[in-house]
Amino acid sequence: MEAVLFFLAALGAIGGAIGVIAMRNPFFSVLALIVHLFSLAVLFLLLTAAFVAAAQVVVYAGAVMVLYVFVVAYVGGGESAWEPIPGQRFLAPLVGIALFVELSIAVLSSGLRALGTEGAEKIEPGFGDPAAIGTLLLEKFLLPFEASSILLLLAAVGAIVLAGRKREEAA
Amino acid sequence: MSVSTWAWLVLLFPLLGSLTIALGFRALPAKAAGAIGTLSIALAFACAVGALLSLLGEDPEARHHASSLWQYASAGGLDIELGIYVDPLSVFMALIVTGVSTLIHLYSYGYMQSDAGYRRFFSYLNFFVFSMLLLVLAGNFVLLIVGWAFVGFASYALISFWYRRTTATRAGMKAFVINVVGDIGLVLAAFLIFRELGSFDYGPVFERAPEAFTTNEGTIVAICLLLLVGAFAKSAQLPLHTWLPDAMEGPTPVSSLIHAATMVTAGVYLIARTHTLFELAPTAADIAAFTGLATLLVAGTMALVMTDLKRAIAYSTMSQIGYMVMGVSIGAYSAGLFHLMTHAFFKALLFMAAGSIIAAMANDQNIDRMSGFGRAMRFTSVAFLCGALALAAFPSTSGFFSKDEILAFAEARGGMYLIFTVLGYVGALITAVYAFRLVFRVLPGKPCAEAQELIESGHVAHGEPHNPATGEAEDTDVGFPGSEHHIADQNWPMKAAMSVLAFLALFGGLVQVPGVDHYITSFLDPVFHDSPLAHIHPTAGAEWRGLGIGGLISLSGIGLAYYLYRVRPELPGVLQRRLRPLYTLFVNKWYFDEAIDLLVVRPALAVGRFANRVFERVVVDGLVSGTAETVRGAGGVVRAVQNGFVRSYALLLLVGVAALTLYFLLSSS
Amino acid sequence: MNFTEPTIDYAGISPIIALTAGLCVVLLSAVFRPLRRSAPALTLLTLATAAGLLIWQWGENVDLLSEALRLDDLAISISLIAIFMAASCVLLSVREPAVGQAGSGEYHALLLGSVLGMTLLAQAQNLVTFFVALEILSIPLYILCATNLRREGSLESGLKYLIVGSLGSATLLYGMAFLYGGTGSTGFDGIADAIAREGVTGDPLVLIGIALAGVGLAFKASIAPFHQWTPDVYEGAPTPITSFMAVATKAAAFAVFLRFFVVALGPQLQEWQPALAVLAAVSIVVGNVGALGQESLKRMLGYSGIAQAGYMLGGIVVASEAGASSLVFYLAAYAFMNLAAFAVVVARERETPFGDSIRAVQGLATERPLLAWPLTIAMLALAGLPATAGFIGKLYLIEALVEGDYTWLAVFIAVGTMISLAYYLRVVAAMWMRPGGEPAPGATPAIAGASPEADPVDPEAGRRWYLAGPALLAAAATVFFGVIPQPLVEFAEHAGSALF
Amino acid sequence: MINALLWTPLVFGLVGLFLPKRATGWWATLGALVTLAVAVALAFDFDAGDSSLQHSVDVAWISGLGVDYSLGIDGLNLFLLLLTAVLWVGGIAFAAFREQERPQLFFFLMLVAETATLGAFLAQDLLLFVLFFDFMLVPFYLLFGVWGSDRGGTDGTTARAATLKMVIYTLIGSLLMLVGAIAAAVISADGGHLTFSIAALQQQGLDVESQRWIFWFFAAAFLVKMPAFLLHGWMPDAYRAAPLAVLVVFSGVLAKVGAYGFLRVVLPLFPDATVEFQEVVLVVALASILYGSVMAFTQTNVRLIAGYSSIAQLGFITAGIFALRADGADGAVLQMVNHGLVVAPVFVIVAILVERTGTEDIRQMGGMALRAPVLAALFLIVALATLAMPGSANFVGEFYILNGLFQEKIVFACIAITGVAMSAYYALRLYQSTMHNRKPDGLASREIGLRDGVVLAPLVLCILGLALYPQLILHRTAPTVQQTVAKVRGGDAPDARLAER
Amino acid sequence: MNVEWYIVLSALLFCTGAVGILIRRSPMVILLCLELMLNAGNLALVAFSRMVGNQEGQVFAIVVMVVAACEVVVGLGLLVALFRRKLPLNVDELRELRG
Repeated sequence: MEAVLFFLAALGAIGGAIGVIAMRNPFFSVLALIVHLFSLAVLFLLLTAAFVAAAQVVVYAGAVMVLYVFVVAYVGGGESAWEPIPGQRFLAPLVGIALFVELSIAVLSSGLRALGTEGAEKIEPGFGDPAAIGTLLLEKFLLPFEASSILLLLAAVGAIVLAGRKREEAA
Repeated sequence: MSVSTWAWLVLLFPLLGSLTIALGFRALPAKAAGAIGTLSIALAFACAVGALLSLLGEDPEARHHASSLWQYASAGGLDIELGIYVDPLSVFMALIVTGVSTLIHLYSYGYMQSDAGYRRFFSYLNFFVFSMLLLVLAGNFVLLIVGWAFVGFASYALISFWYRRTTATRAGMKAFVINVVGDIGLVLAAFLIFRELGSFDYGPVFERAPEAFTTNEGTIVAICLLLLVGAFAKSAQLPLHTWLPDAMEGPTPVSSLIHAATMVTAGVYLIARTHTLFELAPTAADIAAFTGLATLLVAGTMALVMTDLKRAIAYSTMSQIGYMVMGVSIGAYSAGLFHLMTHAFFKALLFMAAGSIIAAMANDQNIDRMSGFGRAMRFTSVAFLCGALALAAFPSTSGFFSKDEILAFAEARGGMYLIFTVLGYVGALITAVYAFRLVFRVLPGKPCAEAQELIESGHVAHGEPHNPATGEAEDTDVGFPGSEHHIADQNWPMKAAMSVLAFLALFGGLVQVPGVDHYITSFLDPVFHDSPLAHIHPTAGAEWRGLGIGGLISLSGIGLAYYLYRVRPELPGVLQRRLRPLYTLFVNKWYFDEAIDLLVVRPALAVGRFANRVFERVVVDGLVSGTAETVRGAGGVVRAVQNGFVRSYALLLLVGVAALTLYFLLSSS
Repeated sequence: MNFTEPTIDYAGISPIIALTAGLCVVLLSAVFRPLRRSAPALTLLTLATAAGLLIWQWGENVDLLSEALRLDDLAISISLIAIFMAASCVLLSVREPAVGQAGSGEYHALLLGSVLGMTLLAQAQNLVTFFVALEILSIPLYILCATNLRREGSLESGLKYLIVGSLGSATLLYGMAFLYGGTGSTGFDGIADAIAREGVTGDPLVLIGIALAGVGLAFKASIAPFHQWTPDVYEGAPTPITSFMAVATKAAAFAVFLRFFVVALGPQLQEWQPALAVLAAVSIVVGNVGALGQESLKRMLGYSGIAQAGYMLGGIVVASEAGASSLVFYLAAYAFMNLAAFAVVVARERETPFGDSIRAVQGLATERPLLAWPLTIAMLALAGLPATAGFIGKLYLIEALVEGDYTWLAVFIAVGTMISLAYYLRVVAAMWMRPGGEPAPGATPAIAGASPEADPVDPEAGRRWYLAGPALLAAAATVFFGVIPQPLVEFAEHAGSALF
Repeated sequence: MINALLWTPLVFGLVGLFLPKRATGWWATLGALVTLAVAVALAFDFDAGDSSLQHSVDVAWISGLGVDYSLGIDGLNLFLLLLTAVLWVGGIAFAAFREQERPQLFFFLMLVAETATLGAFLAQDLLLFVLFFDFMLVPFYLLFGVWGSDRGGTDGTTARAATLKMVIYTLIGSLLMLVGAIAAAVISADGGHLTFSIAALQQQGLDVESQRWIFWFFAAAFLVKMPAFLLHGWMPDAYRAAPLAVLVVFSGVLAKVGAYGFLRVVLPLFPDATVEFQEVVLVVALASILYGSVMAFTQTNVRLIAGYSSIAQLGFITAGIFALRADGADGAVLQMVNHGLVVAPVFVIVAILVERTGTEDIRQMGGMALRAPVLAALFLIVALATLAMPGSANFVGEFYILNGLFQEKIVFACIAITGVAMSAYYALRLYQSTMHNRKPDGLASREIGLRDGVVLAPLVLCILGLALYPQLILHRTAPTVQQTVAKVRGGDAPDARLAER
Repeated sequence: MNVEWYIVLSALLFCTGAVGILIRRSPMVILLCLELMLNAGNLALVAFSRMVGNQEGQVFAIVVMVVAACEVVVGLGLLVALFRRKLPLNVDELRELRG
């Protein structure tokens, strides 16, 4: 059962990813990404990361993607297939594959027993549920938590600076 | 006053004279410069005489003194003092040098009067005398080298005295460089001596040498040969003689003082000075002797065919020095030095006379154009005749005794040394011939134009001044050959100087007449008495036999010359045609210049040109620009990769990631 | 669900609080018209406060906020350098067109944000903090680079920086994930302990983690071959921002580099040392040859920055106290030299039509000696000639390298320096040995000057106190610490001793 | 006192920056004179017998890095200091007599250069030495570049390019030397207290392996600076470009710093390597002698003749040092001073000639002796000294050098001595072709004025004085040199030392 | 299901995203690819957190989401700015800065 779910989700994720990079039209790419994100959410659930999964769906598939859609609608898109950089088309996949192989080797040849398992046997109930995460955020990861809020603020400011209506102030 | 004090004074005066004239060259009136110059040398001569007397006052064994002013350079195991060494030999030399110099200064006082460089001339001349005296009085090899180089420089300065004459400057350069080669020989010899004997001072060196070396041991031979390089370069012995004839570019008094009477005999002095070493290295000594012999013959042949008056005399100088070198090398020290003295007299005289004649010829030196000066210039021609007689060893003249003494010694030493006697006489014959060739070509006969003018108007001829060698017009504002010429017959200082020398040339030999007196020998005895060859003395009988032969040879020589150049004047031309190859060889000076040019000068210049054109450009600059190019090339690559495509940046980044990951994978345990 | 609130050492985090507060205030100032002009002043005030608080904390050595941060002299010194550069950036930004376009308040707020990120980064000892701090540092910079919206180059640089930068941080994140997986901890100490444990040491998972994380950091420090964004961004960004980035980013990156690799990855020393050494060598070569014959001064300084990063990386390679100290010293010296250089570039950019082309400084010696001297000193110092802080810095580094048995890298530094002379002295030559105006042979039309969207020219810029002042002071400091380096050396030694 | 010597020029230079244009020249001259006075004073209370450091100053400078500010005077550097002071007076005065553009800056840089050079000679701390050694380049770079003359014609190298070449080229060595110096200190400290004091390092000693490579790092720096054969690529262009007033001090002193470095640093610190590589360096030295001489007599540019001749001279000096014998080294030190004293006036004269004739090609000069007898006389003396005429101090120097070489390696000596003959040729050629021979038309042959006279005469007087009494230098130098060389030799023969390993 | 699988999967996604960045020209899509990579990281984090049995990884993942969001926002902002300046929305044509 779990295995089946995994494979389905994995396929979805991979498919979505491929879609993102393969689609000519950015709009479809965005849609592909949404698929991808949903499947990831499923995987998170499988990994007993309920809160993360939820956040994934809400924040990402929700908010962020909407943003994307708007921008796509605004600026439009589409691109030529012409490849001006010599060797790029040939090297890019090569590098990708090489990297993948290396990473896989690393994972498979790792001496860590745990990798071969489904994960730690005994995990306290409520592993990964909002409460647990919340506590961590407020205790151990208080600073990152606060910091990311500042980060959001800065990003917002940035967006205004870049995309906002220019009020020409003679400095 | 002590001997060494006298000696220091001898050195002092010429130096002072030179400096005063040099520094006061603007203030001093011309005549004053000449007077100072002459006077200072005269004083030096007086002091030399003083030294002689006080030396004679001592007992023969103690007749050598070393004295030094201050430590010149003493460090790191070397100890070089500013010191002189006075003994009969050096005093003897000093006397000749100062004596002859005084007369030549007197001569120049008149001869150079109208030369723009009058002061410069005397300053140089005095400096030369100082250097020469330093050379003969030096107390160690380093100082010897210093004097050696100084005379070299003085000679250079005086040869290129008329420094806008390219021929003169070139000749000066030639003389200087060849002399430097000689200096190098001496320096190396000094190093070797220091290595073996641990000192540069004459005293210790000559003391330790006999213990330090076995006869003909390699080192000592090497030392002597190196010394000979110096000696030959200075004394114009084969093959380092080529500068001497060119040196005739200098004013005639210079030729007469430096290139006849004094400097060129330094080699002879050197060999005599270091006889201790040469006796330990007979091989080297013999080499020297044979070189001397060769020189005297070769130079003689050249002198036979030269048409340039001064050069002819120059070659004769070479040949005479050949006699001396031969003499001192085979052990006839006093004889050699005796000849040195007499030669100084008559050769100086000859040059003076020649100078006077050349002046009368408006600086034309070609004997083919000369004739009839016997009537035009009585005094000069008499002086010339005296010189020629002495040179040709006419019986009872000075040359007669001195030359024969050398040959007699060679005979007395016997064995292979008889060669020297025999060929020496051959040389004597040649000498007589070329000496009187000059006499008969120049003095008698129908006066040439210049001579004629002199006879009629009493005026010295004036030609358009031009360089006889190149024919280019002279740059007269440097001086001679300028407007005025001076000839002995009209100029008392020249006359005075020449008459004294004429007297000495004729009768100077009487101080050493076999069986009658031997002042020279006995005076020099303290220097040479410990020599293993000291015991060799030709018997008076043998000497007189030798003298007889010598007399006959010289007479026949003169006779032959008379026959060739007076009775059958056309004959020489015939001979020339008959013996074409021989003649060409002689007239081209046995091709020595060409040989040196081919073997030394051209290669050096070729190397230089190669270094300049090829090596410097290719290798040296290549080293720089090559590196620079490489770096710049690398820069090009980097900038090409920086192509502005963000995606290719990403690519490179990921390539880097892959590479780094790979490295860590490999290094994982 | 029992919740135990973490103990908060307010003294320790006071600088961070100050910066954050200041950030907000400045941001607000943008909203209220009357305050709009005061943004720079407020920023300076904030920075001053933060600096003061940091200096107050000097000598402290404490964990903050449940080991999210560690406040020690290394962190403080680096933060101070960052703040110094930010402050000078504020000065250079006066009358900067970019400020006008972004809005003074936003511009300075973002600047402060970046500084905050650096301060956090310098103190981070926890992967999460580390990552967040890095982003807080970077994101404002992406924006700031693009703030001169009039100029295509600016936007281009912003986008390039964003794309490649995000790629870098993604890589970093992935590496962190592996490290976390390999060690089961996010805290540096925890990681170190885990790695030291038998069976984990040298495990591929960990090593890959190190590799990827290393890439992320190397990217921020613009180490070759992860350097390519540097020249483009440096050239495209508004010059004051470039001057800030050039030093501050490096400083922060190297600080965390040091902490991360020495504290967390110390046990894997043997593996990563040679790798970093090679990277350093590569950067030295690439940076130096790349800078040859560049017409744009900013670009040239960008490349030279790559080379300098290579030198500094040497201080990390040896992973010794001397190394750390030399690194800090070099950063401090680098701050002065760069500031002197950039201040002049800014001035010339504004008063000549040549933009940042080398042509802009031709004949400067006769025209504006007061600008020529700082630039000359800066160039000589960057080239590491004696009597400048640059020389002492190199000396310090080389000494550390030789002690750490990395003499070959020291030789690389020497060789690199030789090459660097070619382009540093080229600038000096342009100032002293060329008459003004005479076009440099083969000079391409200056990028900023030629393009129609040229910024307004202010012929008096070279006399403005806020440009000439920093230039002269920085130059003076460069020389001062070149002649009397002891104070700076002690400063560096304190910082270096924090980790060992 | 010693501090005064070092910093006086700098102080004067700084003040000079704020003086009116007209005054700066004289102010700078005054500064140089004061420095000279200090130097002379120091020389006077120098104890000849004592081989150790005198007037030494030693305070911690960068204690963190073990660098000390330590200066000192001994037999090795005493006369080089004097030489520096003398030549700078000459150079600055010469320049002061002429119009300079941007005079303040020019004289400031000149004086900075003097301080740097003096520092290099005085430094007793290895790093301080390196620092000054490198720093010297900065002022000279600007001096050459700003006041230098671009060369027209086909291969028209600009002053900029030439000087850049020079700086990079000479720094190649210097930077390696920096690494070498640090390595030497660190390795010999071996974890202990780190010091750069040359004396201390000498005490600690260094293992042979390290000596080998560090030796070459230093050698590179010094050989390039001299410059030695194959490493002289920067010389021709730089010499052509350099302003002559600067060239006077540059060629007179800077080359010596390299040679001095061998004596001060290499011999004491890397004795084994020195012995091991003796022949190699000697070969380089010989090559420099021969190549320099050959080039010198094929050149027609007056500057280059002088330039290449100094390559040859430096070759002699190096050879003398690497004879590794007391006499050789004594000669080398003496010769450094001599060469400085002759090459400087040569360039002054060259400058005068160039002003007169408007060309630097000897083929277009000549016959000047007639109207300018004094100039000719001075030039003659200088030329003779250059070719090491016996009776000149240069001869004594070369005599010592060659003797040392001769006793140590007879073959090398015999080859080296041919350089003497060649030097005779090119020196005289230079003199003749300018002073003698036909005077080309339109060549302004004037006597030197008083102004150049006062620059030239003192230098020539120094030459003459030394010619009469070289012992003046020798007996002050000898003790220290003796000590230095003895350290290398360490009593036993080189082969024995090599056998140990 | 073994953790290895998740990791390998995430690696695959990571590389896919990387390749995407390399081959796509539209900055928009490139941003999406960045998202892919970050998410790959997230997947790894969560998987590992499951493996080692502590939730720090999950927290990290959440923080990453925030970061990702911020990058997107800024990125899109840049796109808009480019669009406003009538600049091509094609990274290949933005290469004024090079060399």
